[in-house]
Amino acid sequence: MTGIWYVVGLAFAGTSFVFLTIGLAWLISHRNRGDRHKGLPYESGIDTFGDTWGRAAISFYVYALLFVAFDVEVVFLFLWAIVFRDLLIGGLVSMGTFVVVLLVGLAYAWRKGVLTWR
Amino acid sequence: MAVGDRGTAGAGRPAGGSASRQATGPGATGRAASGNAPARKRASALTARGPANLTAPVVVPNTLWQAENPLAYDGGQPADITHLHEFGLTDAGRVDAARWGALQVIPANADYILDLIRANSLWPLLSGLACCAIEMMSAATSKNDMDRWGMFPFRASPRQADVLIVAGTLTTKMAGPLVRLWEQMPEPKWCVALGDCTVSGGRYKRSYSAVQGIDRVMPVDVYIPGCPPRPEGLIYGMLQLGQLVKDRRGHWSEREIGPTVPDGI
Amino acid sequence: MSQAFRLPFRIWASLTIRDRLGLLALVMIPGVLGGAFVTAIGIAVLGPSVLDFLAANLPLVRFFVAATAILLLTVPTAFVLIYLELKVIARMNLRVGPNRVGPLGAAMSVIHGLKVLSKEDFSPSGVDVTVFTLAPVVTFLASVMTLLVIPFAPGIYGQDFNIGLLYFFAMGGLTVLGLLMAGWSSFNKYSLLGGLRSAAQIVSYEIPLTLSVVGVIILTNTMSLNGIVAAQSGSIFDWFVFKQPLAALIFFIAATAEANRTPFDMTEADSEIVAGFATEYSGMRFGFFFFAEYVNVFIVSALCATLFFGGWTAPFNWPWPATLNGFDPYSLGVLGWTAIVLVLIVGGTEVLAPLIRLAGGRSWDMSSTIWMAFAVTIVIGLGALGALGFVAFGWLRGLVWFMAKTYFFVITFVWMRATLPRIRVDQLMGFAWKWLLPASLLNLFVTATAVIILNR
Amino acid sequence: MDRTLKTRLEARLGGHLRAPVYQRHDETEIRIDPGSVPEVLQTLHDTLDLRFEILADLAGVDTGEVMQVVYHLWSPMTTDWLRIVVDGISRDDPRVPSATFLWTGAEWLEREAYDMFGIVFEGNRDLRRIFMPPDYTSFPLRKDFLLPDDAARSPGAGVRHVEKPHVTVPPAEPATAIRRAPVS
Amino acid sequence: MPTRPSAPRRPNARATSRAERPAPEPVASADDPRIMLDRQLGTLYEPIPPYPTRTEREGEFYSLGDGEMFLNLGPHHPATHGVLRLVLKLSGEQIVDVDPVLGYLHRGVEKICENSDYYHVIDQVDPLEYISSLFQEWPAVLAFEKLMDVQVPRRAEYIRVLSGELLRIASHTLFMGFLALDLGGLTPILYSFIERDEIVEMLAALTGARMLFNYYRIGGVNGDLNHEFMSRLGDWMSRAGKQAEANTALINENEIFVRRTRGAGVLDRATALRFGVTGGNLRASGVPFDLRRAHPYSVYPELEFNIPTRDEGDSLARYLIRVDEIRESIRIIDQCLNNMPDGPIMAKLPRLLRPRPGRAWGAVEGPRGMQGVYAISDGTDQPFRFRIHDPSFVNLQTVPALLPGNLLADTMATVASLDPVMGGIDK
Repeated sequence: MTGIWYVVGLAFAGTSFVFLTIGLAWLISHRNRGDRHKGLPYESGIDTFGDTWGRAAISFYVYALLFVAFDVEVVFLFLWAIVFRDLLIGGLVSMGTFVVVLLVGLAYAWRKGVLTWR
Repeated sequence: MAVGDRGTAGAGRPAGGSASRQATGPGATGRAASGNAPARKRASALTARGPANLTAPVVVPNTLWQAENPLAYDGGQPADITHLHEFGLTDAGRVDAARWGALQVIPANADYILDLIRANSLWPLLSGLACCAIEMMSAATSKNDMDRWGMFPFRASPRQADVLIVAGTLTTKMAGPLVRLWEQMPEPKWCVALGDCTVSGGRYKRSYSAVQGIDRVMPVDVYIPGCPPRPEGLIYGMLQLGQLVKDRRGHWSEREIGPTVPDGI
Repeated sequence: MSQAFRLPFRIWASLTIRDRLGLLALVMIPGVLGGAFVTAIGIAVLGPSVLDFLAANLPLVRFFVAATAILLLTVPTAFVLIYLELKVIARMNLRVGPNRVGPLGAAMSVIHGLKVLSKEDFSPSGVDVTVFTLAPVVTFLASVMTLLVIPFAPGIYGQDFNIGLLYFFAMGGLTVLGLLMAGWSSFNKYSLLGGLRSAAQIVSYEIPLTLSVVGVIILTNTMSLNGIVAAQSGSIFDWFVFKQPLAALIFFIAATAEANRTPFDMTEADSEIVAGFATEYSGMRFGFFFFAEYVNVFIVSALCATLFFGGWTAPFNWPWPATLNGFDPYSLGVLGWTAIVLVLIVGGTEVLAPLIRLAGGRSWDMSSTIWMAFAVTIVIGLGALGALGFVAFGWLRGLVWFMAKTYFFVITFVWMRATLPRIRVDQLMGFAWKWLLPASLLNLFVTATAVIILNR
Repeated sequence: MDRTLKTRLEARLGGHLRAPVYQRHDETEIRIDPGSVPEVLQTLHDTLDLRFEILADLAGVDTGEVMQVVYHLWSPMTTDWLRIVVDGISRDDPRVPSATFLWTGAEWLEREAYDMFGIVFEGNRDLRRIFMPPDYTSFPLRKDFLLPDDAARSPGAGVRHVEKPHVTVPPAEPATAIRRAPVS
Repeated sequence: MPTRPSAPRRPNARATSRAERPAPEPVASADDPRIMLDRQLGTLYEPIPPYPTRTEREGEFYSLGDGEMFLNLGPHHPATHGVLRLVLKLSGEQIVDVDPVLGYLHRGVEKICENSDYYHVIDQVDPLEYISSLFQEWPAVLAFEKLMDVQVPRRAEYIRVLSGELLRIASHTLFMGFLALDLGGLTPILYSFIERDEIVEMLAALTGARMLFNYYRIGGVNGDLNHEFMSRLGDWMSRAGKQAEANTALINENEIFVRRTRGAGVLDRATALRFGVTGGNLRASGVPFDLRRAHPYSVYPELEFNIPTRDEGDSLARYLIRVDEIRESIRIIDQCLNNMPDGPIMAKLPRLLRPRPGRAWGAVEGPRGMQGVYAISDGTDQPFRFRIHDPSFVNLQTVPALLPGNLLADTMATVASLDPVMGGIDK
């Protein structure tokens, strides 16, 4: 399995490319001149109130949970699809059951109003 | 330079009737009282004011932005310096020695080339204050298209903008946020004063809440008079700004902090 | 920076320009000489063994070439796309668009990019600097590394994994990580909202995106993109857009959301959250977000073309027999080609110059006439060479068709951006979970049933 | 001008009028005391033959001696504008009952009147400065708030609020010291 | 913003020469301590503004619930028209409460008008309604004419109506563009600006100015119709209707646009009346209140046009009302051109106007609603009190009632559909 080494190598090359460019920009770009206002976070020119790194709303996390469930399913589906020619009707039935179970979960979440953005 | 439809139309009509009227009015005593030094006094509106309270002067604290770094801009100046070009005469704040850090040979030459590039890609900050903002948008739209010179992508965030086009009257309440926006733009940055109100106070010369020319709170590179200037005027001013950038190629350390007007304007 | 760290800078700044140059020369001249000497010795000693080593494992060499090409090609691609977007949107807005810098303003995007390169790269005080700096790297990598598996033409691809499609989605999924890092580390509420939005959106659209291609996998039995393209070779009706129309539609929509393009550009919705996750970014770190966006557009278009529109396969067989009937372009060798080119250029100039003089009359003096003839000759010669190569080399043919299909989709993205408003975030989510997901599952099982019934 | 409106008004709220109903052009003007504002407004709004549903404007006026609050109302039952002048509010402690119980839209108008004149509307639950900064302590539209003749040459021009100190009215010549509006 | 420790006072720049000036200490880099944000002093972690709440409503707004946060939109924000500042209290993306903060464009126009003579006032009120400034001059001249009993010639009235309706079309066209822009559409704003530029250029041929015309006069108008104006107007009128249809078709048929605006920011009839909303926003809620019919003030009784009304009261209705009003305005312009009378354009007036003491209220129907002016004269050449009533000031005040419960993205759809102009709001 040499493919992983290709990936790692390309990742390394890309990272170094980005950092080299940023370094070049650091060489030829301006240094800062200004005062404390420059470091303040931009919020339409007004001081920000409250902790930005506070707690975010729950609705974002619910989608993450749904994503985990269905992405795992997708991984199974990929492998199943490759060998689908070998296991024709049986594969369809078994995968159908698997997906239907997940869809019941989705329908439950839908019914519970999880899919309505809050 | 770019002359608007009626030039400085309606800029504060000096004295005339109002002066004579106020002379008859309490201005007589007002002039007598105007000399004494302002003493800060917080008088709530809800408390009943007797005549004794009324005689005491009510001085409003300066709610404008004040620079932490006195050498940066004119913030927190004593009142005798009212314009930044007076501040620019003093070479305080001119020196830019910290700009290049280690490499002072290479970037000085790099600037010589890069300023050609900067002059051709001036991204304005999408900030409209008042009337002139409409003309600013009109300058970016189909009829007269600023995009031709690469001035188009109006960035909404000051972190990615090059030019701050102050379009419209700057009031004392807005001055703080605007100066903070100017502060938050990364170097190199330029400021264009669009319209009479931002150049000199214009028709609000006599107002109690308008800043009399934005060069009292931030450096200005190009002034565009007119009330409001036509979009062509704005485009001409931006081209003059590009020329100004080219003229200063490689001389960033001498960049004047105060307002600077290119030659030929 | 501490004083001790700043001290050498102070000393350096106190020198005059001449002293600095002298100092630099004092350091550099021996360095250069010594380096050259060592290099010469090294080549003399290690040269043969190095060559043997390279010859021994060609895939390594091939990979290095591919990686370099990919990395170096992303930037021009982004520039071309940016210029395309500037100009096409301007035309759709009844504007002219950039036309001052370069011919038809073609250099505008390059100028913008260089300007961003030369801006001050400022990191605000509140941010988490490490994450703040790593975020654009991750985003850029996520888009660049997917280029590794895209078959541009027969024989022209970075690597051919047997799990290429899975690799593509895995790498593409990294984008959300980068955007989330950017939004979280910026210490800005707009950025935070933008990052969270991008997380929820990309995560939601990942599902229909991946589910829509399962039908294609069932039909081809492979996840290697080359295999998928090969399965579509033949006539235009072998393209999967005709066998899987629903999948193609779902994939296009979900891909638009994956690339954060209008009408799904919730992450940098400038009328709601000022610049989204990139609000606090300036200078080159912002520039890499900029690049990554457009490289993403290119990649998504390329994958649309690859999966559903036959990749580099020609839509129809060449109408006339396209053979050089036995002429092998390699037989001439370098010298032969050079000779031919020189003869053609000189001859073409000689032939064209009098014609241009006749056509132009007095207005052409001799030198400009000759230059004009030379230029025209070059253009004609390049065209002829291109045609020759198109006929002779399969990879060139494939590249041309692939790029044509890809840029068709790029133009489509730009068109959508100029036309459509932005949809609301709850509508976005509802669309993903209530419509696209069931539709993709339906498509999947219909395909499976069809495969069983037709039994092929 | 609508004569019948005059009779209707006098019939409905005769007790509250502190001056005869005054009509000019297409305007009908009544003058009331601050105390009777809620009652009058309620009557005008609810009575079937008046039905002044739309609050056109709410303005403060500083006549130099007293403060006024002026309402302009529109009704489908008449062709006139109705102007209600709430007269005789003391300049030292101006207080008027709020109209927000009837028109929610009066809230900001009253905030503006408070910001410009310092008139306190009792019952307005959001009586803040609306235009000037929160720490501003003066009331620009009062008659003893003088504009400098040239702001550029006045002390502290531009960068801080341009103001002259408040002054008292010398009791000697009240007629000329502050121009008196042609009221009463 | 909270006051910061003031900078050290440098010696007077004029008094001392450059030689004895202290050498400047430039800031070196972003991590310079002078730029570093000291978390103790900064207001960064303060959940609410540092000063004590002044009113009941403010205290109720500046109290954070669980998982809620404040978000500033504006004064510098691409989607708040001008310098409006909306402080949103968000939980996630859902708006809990809104507190609009005004005054970032307060220019003290009323005070300046009270210190300038009657001719100058007309110029001073121009920049308030800076998208359609003629409608800010109109009530002023109406009130002044009432003050000094001037009879305006009919030709002048017709010219006023003609130019006013032209400007109303320009304003409504811009409104469509801005609404589409705030919803994320790039193109409609440019088409709107094409139309607006044509109208404004033709008005510039008439009045001499492109934006702040100073065209109406007490007792008439400044200049008579000229050839360039008429020719431009003819060219434009020949395809105005078609062009308007084309521009609106770009948005009307757009599914995304309709889905985003339908049901967003519903303003029912009772609420609208209680808030004193006027103009198209009120007519979109089902109240046919249009001063051109409700309180006729110019030659409008002689012209025939309809008052379009809708019952939904949401952003889409407010948008469609503007579309219909454009058609009506084109009808009015057509009638004006047909029966434009001949005669003088100005009444005879003295150079120095000293109306006898009195009070007058003039109101016209602007593109955004009722533009009113309350003027008090005391016999001098300057108005004793000059009160400007702006419709967008009243319309904007419905935002705290419309927004809560909606998403952040609905803020733009609602605020833009109310069509505020900050110049008029902040005076």
